[in-house]
Amino acid sequence: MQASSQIPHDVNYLDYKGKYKGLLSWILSTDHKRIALLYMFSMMTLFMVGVCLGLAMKLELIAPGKTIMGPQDYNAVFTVHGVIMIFMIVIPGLPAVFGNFLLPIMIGAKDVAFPKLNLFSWYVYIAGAVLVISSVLFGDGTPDTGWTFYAPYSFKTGTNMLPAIFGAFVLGFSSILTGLNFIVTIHRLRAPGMTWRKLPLFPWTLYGTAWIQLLATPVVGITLLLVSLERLFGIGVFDPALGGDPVLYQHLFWIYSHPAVYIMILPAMGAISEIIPTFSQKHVFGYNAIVVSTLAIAFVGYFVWGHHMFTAGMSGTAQYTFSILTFLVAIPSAIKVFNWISTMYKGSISLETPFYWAVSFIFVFMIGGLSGLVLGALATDVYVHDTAFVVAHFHFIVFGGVGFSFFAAIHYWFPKMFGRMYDKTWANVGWIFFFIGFLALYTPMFYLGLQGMPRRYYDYLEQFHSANILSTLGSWVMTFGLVITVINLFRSAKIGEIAPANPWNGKTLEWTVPSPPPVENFDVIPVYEEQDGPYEY
Amino acid sequence: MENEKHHIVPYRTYFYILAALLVFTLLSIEVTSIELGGLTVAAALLFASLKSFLVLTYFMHLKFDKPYIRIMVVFVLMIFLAVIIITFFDYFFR
Amino acid sequence: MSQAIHHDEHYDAEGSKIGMWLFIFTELLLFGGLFIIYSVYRYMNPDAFHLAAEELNRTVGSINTIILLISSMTIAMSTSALQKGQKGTTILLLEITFMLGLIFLVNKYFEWGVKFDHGIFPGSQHMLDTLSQGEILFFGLYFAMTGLHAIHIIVGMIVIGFALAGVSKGKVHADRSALLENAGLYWHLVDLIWIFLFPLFYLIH
Amino acid sequence: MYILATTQASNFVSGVDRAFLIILSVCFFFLIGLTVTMIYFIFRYNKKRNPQATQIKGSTTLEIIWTGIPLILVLIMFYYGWAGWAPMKKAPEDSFQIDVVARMWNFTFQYENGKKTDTLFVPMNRPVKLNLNSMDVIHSLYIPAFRVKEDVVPGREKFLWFIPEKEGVYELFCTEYCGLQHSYMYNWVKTMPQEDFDKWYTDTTAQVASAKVDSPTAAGKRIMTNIGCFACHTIDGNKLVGPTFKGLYGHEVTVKAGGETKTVVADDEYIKKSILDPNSEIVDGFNKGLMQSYQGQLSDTEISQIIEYIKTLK
Ligand code: HEA
Ligand code: HEA
Ligand code: HEC
Ligand code: CUA
Ligand SMILES: [Cu+2]
Repeated sequence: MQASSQIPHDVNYLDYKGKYKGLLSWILSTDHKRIALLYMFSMMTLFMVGVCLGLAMKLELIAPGKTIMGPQDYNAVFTVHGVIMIFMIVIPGLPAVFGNFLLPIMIGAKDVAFPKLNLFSWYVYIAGAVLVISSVLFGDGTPDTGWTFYAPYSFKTGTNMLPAIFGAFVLGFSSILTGLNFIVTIHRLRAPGMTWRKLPLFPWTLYGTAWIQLLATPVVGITLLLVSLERLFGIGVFDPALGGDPVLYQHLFWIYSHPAVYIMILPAMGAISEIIPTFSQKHVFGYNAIVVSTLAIAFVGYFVWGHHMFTAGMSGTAQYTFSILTFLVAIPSAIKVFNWISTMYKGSISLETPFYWAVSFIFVFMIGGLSGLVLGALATDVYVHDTAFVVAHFHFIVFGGVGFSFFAAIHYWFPKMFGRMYDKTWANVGWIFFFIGFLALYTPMFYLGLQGMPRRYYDYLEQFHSANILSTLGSWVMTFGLVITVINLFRSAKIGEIAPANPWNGKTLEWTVPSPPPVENFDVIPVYEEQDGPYEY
Repeated sequence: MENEKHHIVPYRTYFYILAALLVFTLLSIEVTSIELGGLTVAAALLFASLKSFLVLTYFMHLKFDKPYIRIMVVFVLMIFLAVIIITFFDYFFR
Repeated sequence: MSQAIHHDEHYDAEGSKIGMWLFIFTELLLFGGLFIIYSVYRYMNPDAFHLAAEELNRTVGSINTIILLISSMTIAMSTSALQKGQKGTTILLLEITFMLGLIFLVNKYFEWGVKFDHGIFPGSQHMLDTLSQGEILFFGLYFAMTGLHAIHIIVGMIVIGFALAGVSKGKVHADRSALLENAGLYWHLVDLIWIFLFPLFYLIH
Repeated sequence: MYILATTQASNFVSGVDRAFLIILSVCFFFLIGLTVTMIYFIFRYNKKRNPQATQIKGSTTLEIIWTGIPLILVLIMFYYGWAGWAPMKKAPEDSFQIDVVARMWNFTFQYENGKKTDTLFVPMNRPVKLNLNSMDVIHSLYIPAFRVKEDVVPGREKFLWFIPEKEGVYELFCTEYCGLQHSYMYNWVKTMPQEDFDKWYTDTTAQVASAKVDSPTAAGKRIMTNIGCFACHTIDGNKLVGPTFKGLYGHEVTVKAGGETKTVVADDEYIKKSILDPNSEIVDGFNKGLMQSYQGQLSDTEISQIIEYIKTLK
C-alpha cells in the first residue's frame, strides 16, 4: 500500500509514465486531469461535426428553395446538430472538461472522490455518442424530429429514432455519474480549513449544476425510454390514438430540458466569476450574493419548464404561473451580471484574451437573457414562439453564453493545462472575428423572428431573404475566427512559450501548483487559515 | 480517521419495524376495500407514506446518520412534490 | 495502476454512502417521472383505471409486498450482524434476502404470464379491440412500471451477490462495511418504490 | 413584418405590441446602460490608469437595490404580457365558427355551410373562432398579422379566435415542426368586408375557392388541392412522400398487405380504398402510417370526382 509514494512529485501529469504506454495510458487513466483532456478531445471532434452541420444549414438558408440539400436532409441536419450540440457538447461540456480538470485542484484534493467512476462516465459518454452517430450511419434514415423528439411525430416517422433516443438516454446517464462524483468530491474532499464560504465560485456553480444533473436527468431518461417502448410495443403513453396525451410528453421533456439549460450556463457563469476578479486583480464583488444566486437559479430553474409550452394547450392557470416563475428566475442572473460589472469597478484591469472573451460573454449573455424576457411574457411569446426569434435567443445564450465562456476558460487555464502560453496576437485576432461573426450570424434571426419566420423551415418566403443572407455571411466570418482560435491553441500546446505557475496572479489554489500540475496535484494538502480565501488580493 | 463507530441497531428494532410495516399493509388493504370514493386514494397514499417514512428512518438509517443526509432527502422529496403539483396546475384547470 | 491503489487507501465510508444516496435520488426521480404520468392519466381517466385495476390480482400483489418487506428487514439486519462481527449470520441473512428477491420475481413471472394468456400485453390486438383507451393506458403503465421495478430487483440481487462474495471472502467486514450498507440502501429503495406501486396498481379500485 | 403598420390586422395587435414595446425598451435600457458602464470601467480602471486595485468585497445595500428594481420591472413585464394574452383565452359566444383540419402537410378550412378551402377566408370586424383538429401529429397555426398562434394537437379540442380588422391577404404558417414538408405548410388568410364575404360564402362556383390558386379546373383537382393531397403526391411523375398519380389509373401496382406482396390493378375500387383505408395496402417502397384515412372527410361524390381527375393523368 505504499504505492502513492512511488509517484514522483516532480513529474507532471502529461509526462507521467504509469503502467500503460501511449493511448492506453490515456484511456485507462483514472487521473482527473487526463480524463478532462479525454473529454476535451472527444468533444472537440463532435463539435466540429456539429459546426459543419450548422454551416450547412446556414448555406441552405442563404436563398429560398433548394440550395445544397433537400428538405429531408435539412430536417435530419438540424436534428443531429441539435442533439450533438445540446447532449454532447454544452450539457457535459464545462463540467466534464474544466470541472474535471480543476475541481480537485481548486478545492485542494488529489483527485475526485471516485476516480474509477469518473473514467467510467467517459466511457458511457462515448457509448452514448457512438449510439447517436450510428443512427446517422445505419438504418432507415437519419432521425428527423428535432432535438426535442416531440410525440407523436417521434414515433410516426420512419427514420432511425431508436438509437438516437437511446443514445441521448445513455448520455444523460454519463452526466448523472459526473454530477454524483462532483457532489461527493465537494462534500468530502475540500482542503482542511476550506469552509463552504471559502469555496471558490467555479466549484460552487459545479455543485449547483451537479444537483440539477442528478435530479432532472432521470426524468428525461424515463421519458425517452417510454418513447422507445412506444415505438417498439405501442404501449400508448403518449399516443393520442391510444388515449395518451402528447402534451404530457412535452411536460416531461421540459422538466428536464429546462433545468438542463441551467446545467449549461451555471458552470459558464462560474468560469466567468473566476476570470473577472483575476484580471481585475480584485476581490470578487458580492461573493455571498453570487453563491446565493447560483443556488437560486438551480432551484427556481426547476419549476419554469412550462414556458416552452405556452401555445401547446396548457390551462391558463398553468400558463401564467409558469410565466411569472420564468420572470423570477431571471433575477438571480441579473444579480450575477451586476456583480461581475461591479467587480471591475476600481480594479486594475489587464486586457488579456480571456478577459476579452469574458466581457464579450457578458455582452452576449445579456442579449440572450434579455431576449429570454420577451419569451417569458405570455403575449409576446405567443407571437414569437417557434420562430427564428427563439433560435436567436438560444444561440445567443447557449452558444454565446457557454461557447464564449468555454473559450474564455480555455485561454485562462491553458497555461495551467498544457504548461505553455498561447500566442496572444492570434488569440485576439481569433476573438475579434468570432465576436463580429457571431453578432452578424444571430442578430438577423431576432429580426426574422419578429417578422414571423417560423423555425425549422427549410424554405422560406421571399420577404425573409435579405436577413438570411447577412446571417449566412456572419457564419463564415465566425467560422474563420473559430479556425484561427483552434489552430492557435493546438499549435501553442506544442510550441508555445513555457508558462510560469501563475501567469495571471490568480489567487485560487490551482495557481499554487506547477504548470502543468503534477500527477497528484499537491505534495502536501494545503490548509486554509482564517485569513486565507480564494479572492484575497 | 473518518470511520466513526457506527450505531449498531439491534435486531429487535428491525423486527418491530417490520411488524409495523405489515400492519400498515394490512390496514391499507382493508381500507381500500371499503368504498370511500376519492378518499380511497388518499388513504392508500397515506399508508404508503407512513410505510416509506419507517423504511427511510430505520431501515435506511436516516435516524442514525448525520442530519445533512436527512435534509437532502427531504429536499429531494419536496422538489418532486412541487413538480407534481405544478404539473397539475395544467391538468387540474384545463 | 498506482493511482487506483492510492485511492483505495483513502477508504471513505461516508463518501460512498453519500454517493449511494445521490444515486438513490436519481432513481427516485426516474420512477418519479412514471408516477407523474400515472397520476395525470389516472386523473384523466378515473373510471377506466378503476375498471382495469380490478383485473389485477390483489393476493399476488399483497404476497409480493410482504416478501419485499421481509427481505428489507433481513438485509437491514445483516448490517447489524456484520457490525457485531457475526459473519455467519450476515451471510445467512443475505442469502435469505436474495432468495426472497427470487421468489418475488417468480411470482411476478406468473402474474405477467396470466396477463399474457388473457391477451393483455403491450401492443396486443386483443387490448385494442376490447379495452377502452384508459384501460390500455393503465396496462401500458402497469407493464412499464412493474417491469422497470423488476429490473431493479434483478440489479439489486446482483449487488447483493457482490456483497455476499465480499463478506465471505472477508473483504467486507465490520470496519469496511460500505459495500454491504450500500447494497442495503439500494434494496430498500427497491422496496420503497414497491410500497407505492402496490397501492397504486392493486389497491385503489 | 411586425413593425409594418399593414400587418396590424386584428384586435390583439395593440395588447401584444404594447407588451413588446415595454419589454423591449426595458431590455434596451439595461443592455445599453450596462454595456456602456462596462466599457467605461475597462478604460477607466485599466492597469495603466489604475495600477493598484481598491479591494471592495461587496455591498448589501447595492445587492438589495439591484434585486429589488429588476424584480419590480419583471413584474411589470409579466403584467403586460398577461394583459395582452388574457383575451385570447376566451372566444365570444357569437363567433363565426370555422373548423380547421391540419394534417401533414396542409390545413383545410371547413365552413358551416360545407364549403372547404385551403385558404382561410374570414369576414372583417366580427369574431372568428377556429376549431383546431389534427389528423396525425402536432401542427401549429400561426397568423403573424393577427398575433395569434396555437398548436393543433391530435386528440385535443382546441380553438383560436380573433377579430380581423384590416382588409388584405396575410400569411398563415405551420410553426410546429411536423416532418418533411413542414416549411411548405403555409397558406394565406384573406380578410374581406362582410358583404364581400357573404357573396363569397354563398357562391357555389369554384373560382374563388382559393386566393392564390384560382385557375378554373376540374372539381376533382380543386378538392384535392383544398384537402392537401398534393403535399404528398404529384401529378408529374415525381415521387414525394407518396407515389405519383401520373399514369396510376388502370396500371398495375405492387402493394404489401399484411406481410404479403401482391399486384393489383388501380381501378376505381382500389383508389377509393386507398383514400378511405390507406394503411391496409401499402404501395411497395413507401412507408405505412403516413397517409391518414379520409373517412368522413370526403363524400362519395367527391371521391368519384377525384377518381375522374386521376383518370386524366395519363
Ligand atoms: C444556456 C441556456 C439557456 C439559458 C441560461 C436560458 C435562459 C433563459 N431563457 Fe431560454 N432557452 C434556451 C436556453 C437557455 N435559456 C433554449 C436552448 C431554448 C429553446 C429550446 C428549443 O425550443 O429548442 C430556450 C427557450 C426559451 C423559452 C421558450 C421559447 C419558446 O419556445 O417559445 C423561454 C420562454 O420563456 C426562455 C426564457 C428564458 C429566460 C427568461 C431565461 C433567463 O434565465 C435569462 C436571465 C438573464 C437575463 C435577464 C440577462 C442578464 C440580466 C441583466 C442584463 C439585468 C437586467 C435584467 C432585468 C431587468 C430582469 N427560453
Ligand atoms: C451549443 C449549442 C449550439 C451551437 C454551438 C450551435 C452552433 C450553430 N448553430 Fe445551432 N442549434 C442548436 C444549438 C447550437 N447551435 C440547437 C439546440 C438547435 C435547435 C435544433 C432543433 O430545432 O431541434 C439549433 C438550430 C440551429 C438552426 C435552426 C434550424 C432551424 O430552425 O431551421 C440554425 C440555422 O442556421 C443553426 C445554426 C448554427 C450555426 C451556423 C452554428 C455554428 O456553425 C456556429 C459555430 C460554433 C462555434 C464557432 C463555436 C462555439 C463554441 C462552443 C459551444 C464551445 C465548445 C465546447 C467544447 C469543445 C467543449 N442552429
Ligand atoms: C401525409 C402524406 C399523404 C397525403 C396528405 C395523402 N397521401 Fe395518398 N399516399 C401517401 C403515401 C405515403 C402512400 C403510399 C403508401 C400507402 O399505400 O398507404 C399513399 C398512397 C395513395 C394512393 C395509392 C397510390 C398508388 O400508387 O397505388 C392513392 C390513390 C392516394 N394515396 C390518394 C390520396 C388522395 C386522394 C389524397 C388526398 C385526399 C392523399 N392520397 C393524401 C401519403 C399521402
Ligand atoms: Cu404542420 Cu409544421
Ligand atoms: Cu426554458
